[in-house]
Amino acid sequence: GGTTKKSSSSSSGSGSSVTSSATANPDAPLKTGLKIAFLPKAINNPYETIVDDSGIAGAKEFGGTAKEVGPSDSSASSQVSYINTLIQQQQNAILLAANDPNAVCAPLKEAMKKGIKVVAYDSDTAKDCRQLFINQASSEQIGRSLVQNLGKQLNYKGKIAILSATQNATNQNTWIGFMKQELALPKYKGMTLVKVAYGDDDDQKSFQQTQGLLAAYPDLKGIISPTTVGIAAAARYISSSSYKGKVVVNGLGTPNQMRKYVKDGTVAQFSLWNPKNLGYLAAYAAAALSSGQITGAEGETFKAGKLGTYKIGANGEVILGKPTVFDKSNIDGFNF
Amino acid sequence: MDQPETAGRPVLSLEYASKSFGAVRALQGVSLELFPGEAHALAGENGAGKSTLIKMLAGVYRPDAGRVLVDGEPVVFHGPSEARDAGIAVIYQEPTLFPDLTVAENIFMGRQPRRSLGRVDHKAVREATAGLIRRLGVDLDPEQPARGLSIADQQIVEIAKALSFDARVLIMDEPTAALTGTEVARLFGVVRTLREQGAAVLFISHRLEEIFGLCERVTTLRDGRRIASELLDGLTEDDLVRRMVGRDLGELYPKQAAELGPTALSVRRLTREGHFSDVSFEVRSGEIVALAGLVGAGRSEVVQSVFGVDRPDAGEVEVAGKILRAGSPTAAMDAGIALVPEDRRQQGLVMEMSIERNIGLTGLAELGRGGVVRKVLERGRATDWAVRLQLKYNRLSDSVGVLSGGNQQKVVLAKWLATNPSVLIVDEPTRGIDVGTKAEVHRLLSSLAAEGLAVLMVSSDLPEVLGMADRVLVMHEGRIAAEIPRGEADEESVMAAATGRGDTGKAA
Amino acid sequence: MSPRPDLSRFLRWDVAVGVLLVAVFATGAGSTEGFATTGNLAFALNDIAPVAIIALPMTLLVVAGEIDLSVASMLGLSSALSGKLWDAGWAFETIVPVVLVVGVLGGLLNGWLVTKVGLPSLAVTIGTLTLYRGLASVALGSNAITDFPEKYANWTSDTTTVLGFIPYPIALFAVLAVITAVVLHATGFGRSLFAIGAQEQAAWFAGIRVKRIKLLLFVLTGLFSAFAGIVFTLRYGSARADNGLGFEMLVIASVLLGGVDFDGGKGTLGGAIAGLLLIGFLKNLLILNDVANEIQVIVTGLLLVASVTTPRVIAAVLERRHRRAAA
Amino acid sequence: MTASVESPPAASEGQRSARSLTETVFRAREISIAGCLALLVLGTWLSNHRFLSDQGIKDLLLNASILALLAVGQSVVVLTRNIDLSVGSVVGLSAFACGKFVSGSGHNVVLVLLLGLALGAACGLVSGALVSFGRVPALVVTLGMLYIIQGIDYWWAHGEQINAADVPSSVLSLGSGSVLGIPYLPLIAAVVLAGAAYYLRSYRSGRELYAIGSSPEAARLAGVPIRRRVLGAYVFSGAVAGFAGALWLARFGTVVADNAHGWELTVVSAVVVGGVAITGGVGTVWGAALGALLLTTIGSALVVLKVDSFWQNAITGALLLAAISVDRILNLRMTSALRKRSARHVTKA
Ligand SMILES: Nc1ncnc2c1ncn2[C@@H]1O[C@H](COP(=O)(O)OP(=O)(O)OP(=O)(O)O)[C@@H](O)[C@H]1O
Ligand SMILES: Nc1ncnc2c1ncn2[C@@H]1O[C@H](COP(=O)(O)OP(=O)(O)OP(=O)(O)O)[C@@H](O)[C@H]1O
Ligand SMILES: [Mg+2]
Ligand SMILES: [Mg+2]
Repeated sequence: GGTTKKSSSSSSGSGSSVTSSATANPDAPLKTGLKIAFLPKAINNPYETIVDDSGIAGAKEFGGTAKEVGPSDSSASSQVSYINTLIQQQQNAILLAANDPNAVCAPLKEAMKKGIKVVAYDSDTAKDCRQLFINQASSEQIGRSLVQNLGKQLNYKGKIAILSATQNATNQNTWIGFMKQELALPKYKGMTLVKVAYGDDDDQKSFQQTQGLLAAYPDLKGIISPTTVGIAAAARYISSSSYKGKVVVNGLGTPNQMRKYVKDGTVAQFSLWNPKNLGYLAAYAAAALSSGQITGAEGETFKAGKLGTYKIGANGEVILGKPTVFDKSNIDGFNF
Repeated sequence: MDQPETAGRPVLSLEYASKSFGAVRALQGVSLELFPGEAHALAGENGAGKSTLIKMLAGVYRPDAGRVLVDGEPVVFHGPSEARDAGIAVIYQEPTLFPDLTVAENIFMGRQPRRSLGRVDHKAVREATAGLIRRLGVDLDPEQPARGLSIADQQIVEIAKALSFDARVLIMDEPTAALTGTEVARLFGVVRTLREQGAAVLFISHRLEEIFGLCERVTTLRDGRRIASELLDGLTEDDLVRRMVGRDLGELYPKQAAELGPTALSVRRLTREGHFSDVSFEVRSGEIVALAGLVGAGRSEVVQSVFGVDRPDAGEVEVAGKILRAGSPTAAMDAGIALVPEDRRQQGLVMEMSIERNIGLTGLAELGRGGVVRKVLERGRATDWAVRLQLKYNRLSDSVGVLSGGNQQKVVLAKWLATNPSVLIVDEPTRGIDVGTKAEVHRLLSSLAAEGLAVLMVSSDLPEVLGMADRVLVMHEGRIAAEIPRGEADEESVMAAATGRGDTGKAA
Repeated sequence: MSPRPDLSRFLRWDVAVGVLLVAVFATGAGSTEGFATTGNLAFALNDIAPVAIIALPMTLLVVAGEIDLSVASMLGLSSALSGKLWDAGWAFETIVPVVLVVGVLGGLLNGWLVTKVGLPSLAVTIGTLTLYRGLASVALGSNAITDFPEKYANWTSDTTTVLGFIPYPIALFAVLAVITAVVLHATGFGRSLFAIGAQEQAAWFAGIRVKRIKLLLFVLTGLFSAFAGIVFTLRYGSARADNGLGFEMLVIASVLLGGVDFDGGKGTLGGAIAGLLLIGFLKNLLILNDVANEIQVIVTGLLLVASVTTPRVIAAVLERRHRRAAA
Repeated sequence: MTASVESPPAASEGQRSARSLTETVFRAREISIAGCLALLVLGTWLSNHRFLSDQGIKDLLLNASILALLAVGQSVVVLTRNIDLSVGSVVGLSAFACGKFVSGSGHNVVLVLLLGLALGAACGLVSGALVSFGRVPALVVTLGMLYIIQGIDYWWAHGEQINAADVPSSVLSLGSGSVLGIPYLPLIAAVVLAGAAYYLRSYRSGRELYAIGSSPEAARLAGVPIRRRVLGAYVFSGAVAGFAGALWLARFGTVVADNAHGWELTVVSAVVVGGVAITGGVGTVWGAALGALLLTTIGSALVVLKVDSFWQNAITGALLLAAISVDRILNLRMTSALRKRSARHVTKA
């Protein structure tokens, strides 16, 4: 059934009962032959592909078998069909990037009842529908740091806009929430957020949204695009338009996409965590759960191969680390 | 145009041709020879196989057995274009035009005169069309889209198309079915000149006087077999009918005198912008009123507005003392009106539906309880009328599309008679119906009238009008030009009014 | 539907698709463990419930020669609206009728533009596809309403079922399907739909209220789409403006796969349902066997193409053989 | 009727008046749609003059050109009473293929365009063959092709992405460059458009496409090579779509699997808004292109007008409906006027 505020409390009890029933044994060895499955937002989303591939590689390290399955449209309903089949296949762990935090809840709880471990990554589900959420970086940190960086670039003056993905993308909306909080601080009184535009993570739509923004707000000084598709499109439009050099673009992007625009000076800096590490960490977290090293309770720690040891924070959140800021100086050091 | 000197050798001939459609053997071992400079008639009842035969000559169908010869050489046509290239022009029974294209384009599609770089010469197309139309003595705008042309106008476009080929062989499948005397005369004039220039003509019609008027030779088909092929002089109409039907025929227009009841249908000041204006008349039960006039006079438009498929701009229709809601066929049907429309393929029938369902379509309410259609009732209704109208069909569950033209017309009649109406409007009721059945239909109409049915009959077939009507209303340019009682109705008086020369029935 | 010549009587799409469905089921049960389990069947069925519900009126519409592409957007609108109202503290018992009324209004708009203004339904409903989806995001913006009470949500869950594997929405669908089938194939109303689809003018001349009937069909489609929206919302416990994005293609695909002819006048409801189930179960089977999604997409496409070409090809072959026999 | 023969001048005079009217009716479709466009642009410009700054105009044209191309291709198919739903997928596939082809390598532009063209033509050939020779409903087949081509595209790309950095600047400059201030893309689109329009108007085969759409049966009897023509139409639409895919790459540089995903409906609506009858036989590619321009302009205008993001879809839909309704109503008026005129002159003495 659907999740209700009432039931969420009750079933989070049941959820935690799943975890607390088994007590954590930190020294338990990682089981081999674990079957784990990555369920991305959509299989043809380049970013997710990077994440999942490194996760699958990670699983090999500890002798598990990992696979990536998923829909080609980033819709919650099609993710649900996949979760159900993964349950039928009795996987040891399901790792997913939720298209809708709640739509996927019912089947995920079903999975946990059947002893399947559930780890969310990249985009979280409702808290009681998974044991762990591997967060690329604390949402608050992402949101605020993006505003801080742009603020410095504009020395805290001028109109800015946000170019987001889809209107309903959970992580996007969380980040945007924190951005607004940061902008509320007195030191940003010189900066005004004039619009949040949505490019639907569609390259061509984001491209046109950028055009529109600049036509609508000729005195726009900066654009924050917390999505790899959006920032690339925005940078590309500006690089080939008369606005080049007049408008600052910042946000989350992959070095390979942005290299050209950093080199030609359209973009001074942007940030991102290393998606490869995200997938890798998620794989190990899932393994640790399945092997009983951890239960998902706050304070537990586990070792994630070459990345070292991680500690589970509040609400079963594991944070990958600080995002890297890329610019002319360091961008050639990265390839993803 | 090249014409063979040896008038002895047939230009086009068919040898022992057979054609079946599934279980239906449409033609069996039929032979036919067309000589240059000769007009050859093809006679036969509905479904005898005439259209099938010409479709084989036209390359639409390929014979299952037998062969087609051009100038004595056997040929195989892979489609109409090849027959056309062999100099064979065909007017099909059913006008098939491009509704969205202009009359001119309809006539020259695929054969437009061209300028440099193979570009179409639109001006030349227009002028050539204007020429053809003038030759036929009708007044159509070459640039007018074909959509909305009346059946007759469409037929004229088809004729113009066929003439534009300057063909050696001209084949015409009931070209006159929808035409009035004037146009027919014009057409025959043109055909005769072609014939004198050495073209061979194959002509199909159910109007015997036309056959005798135009042709030298006649081939008669019955049930897909050739009965006879002979010269026409020395042949009487009765001989020909006997060959076609295989028996003697009663009198052609069996008009029973019926005593007239109260007014069943009265139309007052009915007007539809651009089609007809200020049309008023009454039809009493037991009476047969004919609506005559030239093609395009607006007759069909009038009856369509009466029945409510078109919404009139002004005026009212009253049935049995009740004013009808305008523009609602349902209301008209409830009031007991039935309309047998002029265009059976667009308006009369759902082509890919079965015969029984087409006949059932007008009675879906009666055909069962609680909206659920009882198949037995439906079939009963269909069988009943199929018999009464001597429908020639294979299975009642066949789609009407496979019936011959005339038999399709019978299905339309059946469909409407089955509603046993109190006012029956028929638009060209016997279009494409063979003599035998025509007599049947007339007998039926007059007997129904005798039982108190009010009949309004639009017809371009003057003998029919004169033979059947108690009263003749003549339309001219969308107005009723004259009302002529049976006694005074004759060729001259009607034509005079129709062409706008006479102002009353007393003219002529 | 119109009768066909003897030979191809047995080569109708709907029959072919039905056979294929059985085949898929057999192979699934045989080869893949976990396929024939009640649990799997239950959610496989539940997955197609919204599409199935919309497919019913859509079949009637397509038979009558029209089409409605706005159904998925109407689903989204209804979902967003129920969320909005629920959030505003309305009682669910009042939300449902209100949302259904909105569905009716949406259908009315489509129908009015098609019958009164006389626009092609394809064009109109592409327009309303955008409009209704837009209104959905106006209603709910980027929010997602999720706190629907269990007692309603359970109604759509995979676990509350009839006979152990038929979720309530599907049970309801089955009932509606039977009714629709009777209406389409046994009643005069059904007859007139085929007539309209095949030869609109002739239907009008036969006293069939063409426009009124079409209007009614559009309204029905709107209504059912709105209802599907409610089912969707409850099943996924999440009301969002983008729910059911792109479903219209799925509905059309299933209906067409079942052999309902877009040119109107042909088709059977059985065929449409067979097509629907085929797509649903095949997808489920392929996922269970870890067949990549891209392949699933390709298979769907091949199915569509095959479903129309194979019968024609066979018919043509038989036809040729028959002609040789005749000659 | 007969009277007119005695006085032919009267007839020809009547013809001329009716003809001019006919032409107006046929042109009306384009006129009304152009009117809507003008209104929209003017309104937006009044509220924000930058909308028509040369950058603004440039963007409008650039945005429209790819959709316009697809609309031209599509309308040629629709004219024959068929439809091609696979165009969106074809664009996606061709864009990705061209991306793979050029990325890293220094292939020259012409080769890329040819590749796209060929790939699209191939796809069109398959759909066309199925529709024309298999005699199966176009809607089903092309919907099937939509899925098949899309599947192949996804399967090939599988989350891979072509980045602007990998695309040679010669290709990219085709997308961003311009001559005399006019960008290449609109120019290319205009050339294709003009060519198609002229062909449809002035060549037998072009007119035959109209004939087929207007009445397949009549076309058959008139000896029109229906199958070949329909096949041709599909190949053309496919080729144009593939070509558009190549241009897509040039324009956007970044290419993922699902470019132009779901565009088939946008293209169809552009065509229909442009006054091409979905039932075939009526309309011009000019109209279709105008339709495309209108659609994309609505999109840009709404952002420029600072319309709330959540309202944009709703308003777009409403405007779309308004546009086709206006066109329809205007058209009805004209036609009935013509009817009355012609009927009168037909029965004129
Ligand atoms: N396409 C077809 N499929 C099946 N049967 C057909 C088909 N065309 C014609 N027939 C059958 O062949 C027979 C001859 O039809 P045809 O049209 O040649 O008759 P006809 O002589 O032209 O009659 P009419 O004078 O009414 O036009 C009829 O029984 C008809 O039902
Ligand atoms: N559906 C239609 N739409 C527009 N104009 C029509 C339509 N039907 C007929 N017309 C035109 O209206 C005039 C009257 O046509 P109508 O068919 O009523 O003439 P008619 O007297 O019935 O002659 P016939 O029926 O023998 O052709 C003609 O000029 C015809 O071209
Ligand atoms: Mg015939
Ligand atoms: Mg008439």
